[in-house]
Amino acid sequence: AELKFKPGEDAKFNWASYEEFKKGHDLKGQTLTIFGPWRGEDQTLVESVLDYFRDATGVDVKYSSSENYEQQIVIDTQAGSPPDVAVLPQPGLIADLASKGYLVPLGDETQKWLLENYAAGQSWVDLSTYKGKDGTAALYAFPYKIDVKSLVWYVPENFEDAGYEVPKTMEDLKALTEKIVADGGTPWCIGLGSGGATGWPATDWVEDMMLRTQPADTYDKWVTNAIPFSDAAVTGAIDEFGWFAKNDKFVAGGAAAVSSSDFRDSPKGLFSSPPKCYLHHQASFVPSFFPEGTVVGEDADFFYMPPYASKPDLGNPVLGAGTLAMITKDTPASRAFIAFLQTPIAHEVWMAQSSFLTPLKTVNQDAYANGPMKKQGEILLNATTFRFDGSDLMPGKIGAGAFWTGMIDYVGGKSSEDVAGGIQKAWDAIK
Amino acid sequence: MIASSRSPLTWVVHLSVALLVILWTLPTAGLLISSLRDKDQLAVSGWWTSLADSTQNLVFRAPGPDTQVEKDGKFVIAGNVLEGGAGEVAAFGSSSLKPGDFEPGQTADLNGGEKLTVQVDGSYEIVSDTAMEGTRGQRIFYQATVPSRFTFDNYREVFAAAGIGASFINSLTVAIPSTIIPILVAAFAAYALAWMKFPGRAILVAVVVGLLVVPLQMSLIPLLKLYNGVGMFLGVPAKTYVGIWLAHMGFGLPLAIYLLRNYMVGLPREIMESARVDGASDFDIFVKIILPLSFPALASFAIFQFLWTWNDLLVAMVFLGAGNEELVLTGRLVNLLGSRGGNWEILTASAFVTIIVPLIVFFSLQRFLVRGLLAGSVK
Amino acid sequence: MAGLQLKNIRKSYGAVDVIHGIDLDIKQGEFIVFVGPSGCGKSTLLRMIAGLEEITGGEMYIADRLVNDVPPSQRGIAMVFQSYALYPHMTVYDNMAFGMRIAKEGKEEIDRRVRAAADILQLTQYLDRLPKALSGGQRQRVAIGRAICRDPKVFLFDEPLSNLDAALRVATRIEIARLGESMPDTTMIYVTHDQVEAMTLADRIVVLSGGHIEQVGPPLELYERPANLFVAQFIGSPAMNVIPAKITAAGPQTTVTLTGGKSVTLDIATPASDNGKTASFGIRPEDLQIATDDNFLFEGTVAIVEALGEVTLLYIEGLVDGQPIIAKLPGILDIKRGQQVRFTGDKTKLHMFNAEGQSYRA
Amino acid sequence: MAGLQLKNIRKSYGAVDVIHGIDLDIKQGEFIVFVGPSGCGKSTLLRMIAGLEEITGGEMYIADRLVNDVPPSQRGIAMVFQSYALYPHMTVYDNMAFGMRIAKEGKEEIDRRVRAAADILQLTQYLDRLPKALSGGQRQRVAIGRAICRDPKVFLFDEPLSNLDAALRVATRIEIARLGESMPDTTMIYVTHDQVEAMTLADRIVVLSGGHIEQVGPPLELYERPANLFVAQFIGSPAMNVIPAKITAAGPQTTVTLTGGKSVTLDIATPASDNGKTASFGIRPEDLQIATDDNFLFEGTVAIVEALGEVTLLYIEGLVDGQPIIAKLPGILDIKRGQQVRFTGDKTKLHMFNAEGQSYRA
Amino acid sequence: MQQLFFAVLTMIAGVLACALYFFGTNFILDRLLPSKGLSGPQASRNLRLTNAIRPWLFLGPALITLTVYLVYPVIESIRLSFHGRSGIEFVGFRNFIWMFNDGEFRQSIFNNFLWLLVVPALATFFGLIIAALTDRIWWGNIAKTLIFMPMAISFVGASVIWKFIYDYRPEGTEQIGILNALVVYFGGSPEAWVTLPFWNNFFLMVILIWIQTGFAMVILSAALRGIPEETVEAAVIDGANGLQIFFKIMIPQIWGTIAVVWTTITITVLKVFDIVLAMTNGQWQSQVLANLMFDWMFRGGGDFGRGAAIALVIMVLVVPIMVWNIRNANKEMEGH
Ligand SMILES: Nc1ncnc2c1ncn2[C@@H]1O[C@H](COP(=O)(O)OP(=O)(O)OP(=O)(O)O)[C@@H](O)[C@H]1O
Ligand SMILES: Nc1ncnc2c1ncn2[C@@H]1O[C@H](COP(=O)(O)OP(=O)(O)OP(=O)(O)O)[C@@H](O)[C@H]1O
Ligand SMILES: [Mg+2]
Ligand SMILES: [Mg+2]
Repeated sequence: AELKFKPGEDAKFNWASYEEFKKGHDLKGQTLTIFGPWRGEDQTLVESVLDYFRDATGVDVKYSSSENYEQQIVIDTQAGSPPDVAVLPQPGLIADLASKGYLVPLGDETQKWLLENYAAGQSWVDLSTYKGKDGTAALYAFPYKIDVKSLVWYVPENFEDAGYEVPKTMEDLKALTEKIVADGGTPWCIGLGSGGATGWPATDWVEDMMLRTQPADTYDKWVTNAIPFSDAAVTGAIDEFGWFAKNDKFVAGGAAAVSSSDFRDSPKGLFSSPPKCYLHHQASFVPSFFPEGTVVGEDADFFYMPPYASKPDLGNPVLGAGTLAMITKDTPASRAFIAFLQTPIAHEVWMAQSSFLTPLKTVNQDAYANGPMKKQGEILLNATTFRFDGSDLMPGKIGAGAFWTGMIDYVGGKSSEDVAGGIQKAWDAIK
Repeated sequence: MIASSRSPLTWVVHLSVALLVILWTLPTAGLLISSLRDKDQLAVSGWWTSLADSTQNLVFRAPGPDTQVEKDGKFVIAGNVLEGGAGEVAAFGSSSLKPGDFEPGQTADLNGGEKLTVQVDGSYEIVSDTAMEGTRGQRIFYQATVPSRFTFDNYREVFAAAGIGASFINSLTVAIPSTIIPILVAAFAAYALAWMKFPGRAILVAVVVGLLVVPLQMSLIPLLKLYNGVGMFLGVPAKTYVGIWLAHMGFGLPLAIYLLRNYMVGLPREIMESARVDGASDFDIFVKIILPLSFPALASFAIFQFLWTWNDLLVAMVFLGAGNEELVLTGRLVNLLGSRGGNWEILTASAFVTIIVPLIVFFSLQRFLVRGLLAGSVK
Repeated sequence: MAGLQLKNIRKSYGAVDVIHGIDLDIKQGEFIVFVGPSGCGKSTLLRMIAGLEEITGGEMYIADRLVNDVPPSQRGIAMVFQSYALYPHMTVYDNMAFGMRIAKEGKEEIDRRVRAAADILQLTQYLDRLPKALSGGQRQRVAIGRAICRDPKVFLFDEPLSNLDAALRVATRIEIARLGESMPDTTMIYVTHDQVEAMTLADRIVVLSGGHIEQVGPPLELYERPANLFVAQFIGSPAMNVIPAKITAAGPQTTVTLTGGKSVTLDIATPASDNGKTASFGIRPEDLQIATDDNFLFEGTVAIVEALGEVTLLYIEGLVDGQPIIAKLPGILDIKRGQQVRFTGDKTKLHMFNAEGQSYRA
Repeated sequence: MAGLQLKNIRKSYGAVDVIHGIDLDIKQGEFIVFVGPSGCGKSTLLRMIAGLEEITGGEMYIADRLVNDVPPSQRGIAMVFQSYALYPHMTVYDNMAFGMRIAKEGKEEIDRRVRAAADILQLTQYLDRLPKALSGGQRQRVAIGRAICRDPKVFLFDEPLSNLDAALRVATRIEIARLGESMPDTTMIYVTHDQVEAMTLADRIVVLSGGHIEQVGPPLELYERPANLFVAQFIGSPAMNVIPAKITAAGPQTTVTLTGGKSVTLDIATPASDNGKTASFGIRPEDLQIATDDNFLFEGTVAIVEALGEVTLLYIEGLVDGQPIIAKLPGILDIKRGQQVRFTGDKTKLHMFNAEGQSYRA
Repeated sequence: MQQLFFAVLTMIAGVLACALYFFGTNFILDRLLPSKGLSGPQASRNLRLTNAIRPWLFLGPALITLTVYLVYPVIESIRLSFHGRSGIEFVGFRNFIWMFNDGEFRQSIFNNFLWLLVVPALATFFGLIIAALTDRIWWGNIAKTLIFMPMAISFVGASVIWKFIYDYRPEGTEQIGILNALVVYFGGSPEAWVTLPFWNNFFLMVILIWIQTGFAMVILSAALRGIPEETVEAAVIDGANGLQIFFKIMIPQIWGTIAVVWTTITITVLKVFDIVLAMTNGQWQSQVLANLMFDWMFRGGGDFGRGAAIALVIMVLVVPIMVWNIRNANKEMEGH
């Protein structure tokens, strides 16, 4: 296929890394099957990256995705016909695959590379290290393509019209929330609906609140259930979320609308006339659900979900998510692919086209497609604490089940204690 | 039939059928209309509102200052908020706080000192004494009565998707044999279960009914394992069309045998005996008598099985794979929705794209659903 | 010889015996009719001959070949079913050609035979129609034509006319009679419970009852000399009148006393041992005449008069309990309900049965 | 008066006229039989009386009330269908009680009437059975019982016996005749194409053909003085023999020349204007006798002999093209196929029809 | 183009192979054990043999396929249900003990019974009504086609349709879900229908009823047409009105077909999970067994033991239907 950017042409790309990789890998005639979560536009983008791999190695790469990729990967690995490389966004699922012995360790080389080349390298290594079948931990996954979740979206012109300022602290944010209400507006659009996955946007809120009210290691204990879900630290964070979401005046449509509005529709409230809301908490991918023609940075913008001024020791924590690549079949081609992901070009090609963040320090930050992207990249690089989405780290039954359901119940009126207790019970049941 | 057919009762019948039909088609009608709407409209207003003129609160972004022209010493940006579409502006405003403060024809003062006027027909003028600066154009909020507007964009997008043609053929390659082969196999089995004498017949019938309930998901892993084993043993890929045909056949057989057997049991025995006297073997009887006479049952099962295989995604993904070459139509369309499954407008359009073939099948097979095939055979 | 021999043929469904051992010898070319009341096993017997039911016991020979285990298609038979059993999806032509096509006959041969059969049955103009476009009588003719085409050694009919209306029934009956004559080498076996059909068609009638043969013989023999009460009442319509009687003088001539009290002397011999025993006295409705003198057999009140134009049926009550005596008198009579009438009968046409129902005449 | 008046009743299905304007006056308590060939509109007419078909034109009165738009259940009628139309899922009792239950009759009243009807029809012991456990005759009796329970003013029967076998048909016919007598105030309308039923049951027969009435009258009148060729051939079985003839001498006595060449003089008056015209000469099979002298009507070859015991049917060919002349002679005759026979006939029983088929006698 | 060619070729090959099997085996059987032309005991022995073998030739492919694709997985499920999450370690009845103590399972059982009570009944009921009514009107066929249409819509499409119907927007804003729009139009306040515990079950059932009514209608309409017209007319003369005729005369006569439709829909209900998955994923107390099983099987790597245990419960629920069908089959076969 035609390469998206001609090698050597645009100076913002690190072509040297590409040429070097090309020299080291000649795997003509081999095939590589990759199974990943990217579909639609994302699929076109990932293919454009894969073209460089094809071009460099001569490997026949087959990328596929599926709506039910979660079940598909379970079925495929269990039945003994996994793809060569799997890319998944859920560490919980990866842990499960690793523990069943379906993944191939990436080796110390890679671990060292991550430590050296990724910003906050250790946290990435920790994220990618799982227990294998024999119980020994090893690096099984390679983080690639990161989303920042601690973002609050707004329409600058609406702020201008009403004379609001971007808050710098959580206290400011709460004050702004109340001020908007006092002005007769509605501050927030929150939508938890996502079909079968309804509830997940709330988990991001809770995680962000956890990082802003508790130290990072409490967060880590929480996601591993070293402290119970019903711990006061957790219910506190939940109630912080509740402060925003359970107040009829604070949310467009009232609290009842929260769990039933679709997360894809709720940002549209920012843009309506008159605006249904002024603020929306969502990850970096959300612009795909903005009305057509919305220019991020101008028509809409975001700010970092601010920390509490009252808790300065917690610094600027950042919540993120991302996809991790794993070798499910140990072939030269799949090894080469992991090596390819270590080249800056594998990141830059995607960065230059669309929403793609990377903690890789060696990439040229100018390669980001636009200003807001670069700004997000900076949030990522400036994070004092980076934590991966907690619900993705929890076992699937919790992080993609009880936690979701619990948050729905919480928004529906249950107390945080009841909800957290229930989730903890579910967790106990799967131990 | 009944002498009182003129009575008001027939009106009750007409009305209640009409009511039921409306109830049943209304959801689909909504989908059809939605699929013809603009994607941003989809999530903000009900589909029924698009049928009539509607009053909407809209935002228009005027072009940036780079388009201003100097006229009579004033800098002017002019245009039409309705962008050539029909409609009438009822009110307008310049601030998100007060989107409808001004009547058409009035003039609003903007923050930068410019003056904004919007006319009923949508034409606007931003006039400034000094040259305007910045990169972004002014937002004009307006309330307009716009007539219904439809677009084929959603369909265009679906049809333009890469590989959609190949997926279409893939789907057919999966669905047609997956419909025909089980019918053949099930018809033979149903005939044996209905008309041939052998021990254990009743038990087998019951087992078939019992197997109707086996959840498909249970079978996926054991079967894929088996496929991989067989594939390895024979040195062929595990995921092939033959594999998915057999899988669809396996999952469809219980219903096929149940329906067909129930039908065949009701065929007149004399016809088969007559054929036997005429020298026909079981095979002849089956092919020349039973099959043609079972058309209604075969056709109804064919419709059901075709619908199921055509609309299936899970089985195709597992037994055929999700790669570009072997992706079926449903898979392709679902992938169009993007990683996070937004784009309802594509869903709406693709729902109607996928429905076309099943409806053709339904219509072409419907004529076999007629009753009275046995007319004239006995008495 | 292409006849049929049935030797002690039996049939049971599970524990239920339906046919109790039938011995029958049918000559080639004979037209045999099975009659008997509903459920007596006629169809079952016919279907055993056709090979559609397994034979539980005994031996069956067709053209001297043991056929117990031979499949239907190889027995050289053709069968016409009570319900026609046409192939509804095939044209008349294809219906008739089906058997030959299965047998892989040549195209021309098939065409020749179908057209010949269609000709005989006047079906030529309907050859391209589907069965549903035919009237009942035409359908039955197609069923017969299909059988003819097989050119069978033995032709089996199971109540072929019972679904037709009266007029068609007569017409088709005549056609079948003609058919029997036009194929002198073909054995015909015909099941019916209509005794008119039996009488008009049969060379020999086999009267069945409860899985047994009651009597075998040419129609008129059965009519004139029924072997027992069952046959006597089954053959002839309306049925023979039977009056309980007592033998008052046995011997070469017998005198009996009827329930009514009258005594009759008949030219029928009875063994002396039966003297004083009960017996049944029988006389056919058509053998009764109105007595003009005192020499009458019995007397009764007319309950119903049915004037059919050519004949009149009188139902006389008050003689035998529950059941009227029926008289069939020619022409149109001027007799009214409630009238008293006296009857006499042709002495040579009287019947006598012993207590077991066996005829004294046979 | 609870009779029926039909005034110019018409029926069309779309463009097809099925009933062309029927005028009929039926007295209360009469037993009327509609006969006619298949498709002539008997059922349609009956169903219009029942209210199951809309009346396209004309007026219908039941008990002097215009009923054109009265629903079936309020016309005071009951109907027995050809196919019984029993409710297969209900017991005999429930079948009979259904109508009364719908009408919300009291439990005891229902029970009384069902048991009374069952009694009349000897169904008492079957009351708890489902229809499928009954024989054909019993089913038909249930259908009749169901009608009786409705205690109708008008009783409608649509070929109630045509699905029964011969023996049952006779027995049930007699039962219906009894029924008619036991309900003298109830009008009976009975459809059949079996002329024996028509003859035996009817007070008056209505002969229909192609949606018209051909003749109305008591059975024997139709038999003896058919108004036209159609009625002549329809009433009587086998049908009247009709021989084309030519009137050679018209007048109070008429001489005709038969196709065979023979001339006959009949006691029938013909207008002089018809002299020389073609006509049809008719004689019933049962009115033919074998001529012992030279004074015969015609002569022919015996094609088929059907000996029924009581009578013998001779099919004589060679006289009229295509169709045999049938003679019905009493008793058993010693006549063989191929034999030449001569026939004569009772002069008083001869019929003559003009070129349009109208009888000269009427 | 090439793919099209390949597709057509494989299709023909597949169908031919299947036809060839039936033809070939029968041909070979007749060749190996000829009965034509032969006579005497040899022929009859051959005949008996072929008659004993032939049913199995006819049944063969079906039996093999059923065994491989359904029976074998069932056995595997039974094995798995006694094993741990990855199907390796034996755990005895622990999965079942867990299951019956699990609140969600009990919730699912309860919901499933609701579904089993409501969906087959209503789908059959509407199917019946529509089948009966459309027979009387000239545009009946059009009506039937429209009502059948939901069956042809892919599940993805169906779930969008119903999301649009149940969509909830806060009070005061414009409703884009037609249900809430109607409620608001008549002065009520909008509800988030699928989130109302207990009642949401019924809103989900409506979807399945909407789909399955077409199935019931097609099959019942054929059965209704088979009712002898005379019994209806007899009832008219007996004075029954339309409703009485329908309920007392027509329905009892097609009871057998109603039972078949009911059975099929009941089994569909037992297996239904995609509606629940797409609309609520079992949240707001709307979980059903099939979705619960799916959840345990695949969510987050899957627990095959528990998934299989739940699957077994689903299969056990069908046993009464099986028994009923055995009885029916036996009854029918008495006539054959
Ligand atoms: N499959 C069967 N199982 C048990 N009994 C049977 C079976 N088939 C027939 N019978 C019984 O065998 C007897 C004879 O039946 P068959 O059909 O031969 O009677 P038929 O003389 O032909 O009567 P019809 O005149 O009514 O046709 C009947 O009593 C019937 O109940
Ligand atoms: N629904 C209909 N549409 C058109 N023609 C019809 C319809 N029903 C009956 N006919 C025609 O009306 C005529 C009279 O039919 P009808 O059933 O009354 O005949 P019938 O005298 O009862 O005949 P049979 O003795 O066969 O019962 C027939 O020619 C028939 O084809
Ligand atoms: Mg029989
Ligand atoms: Mg009729």
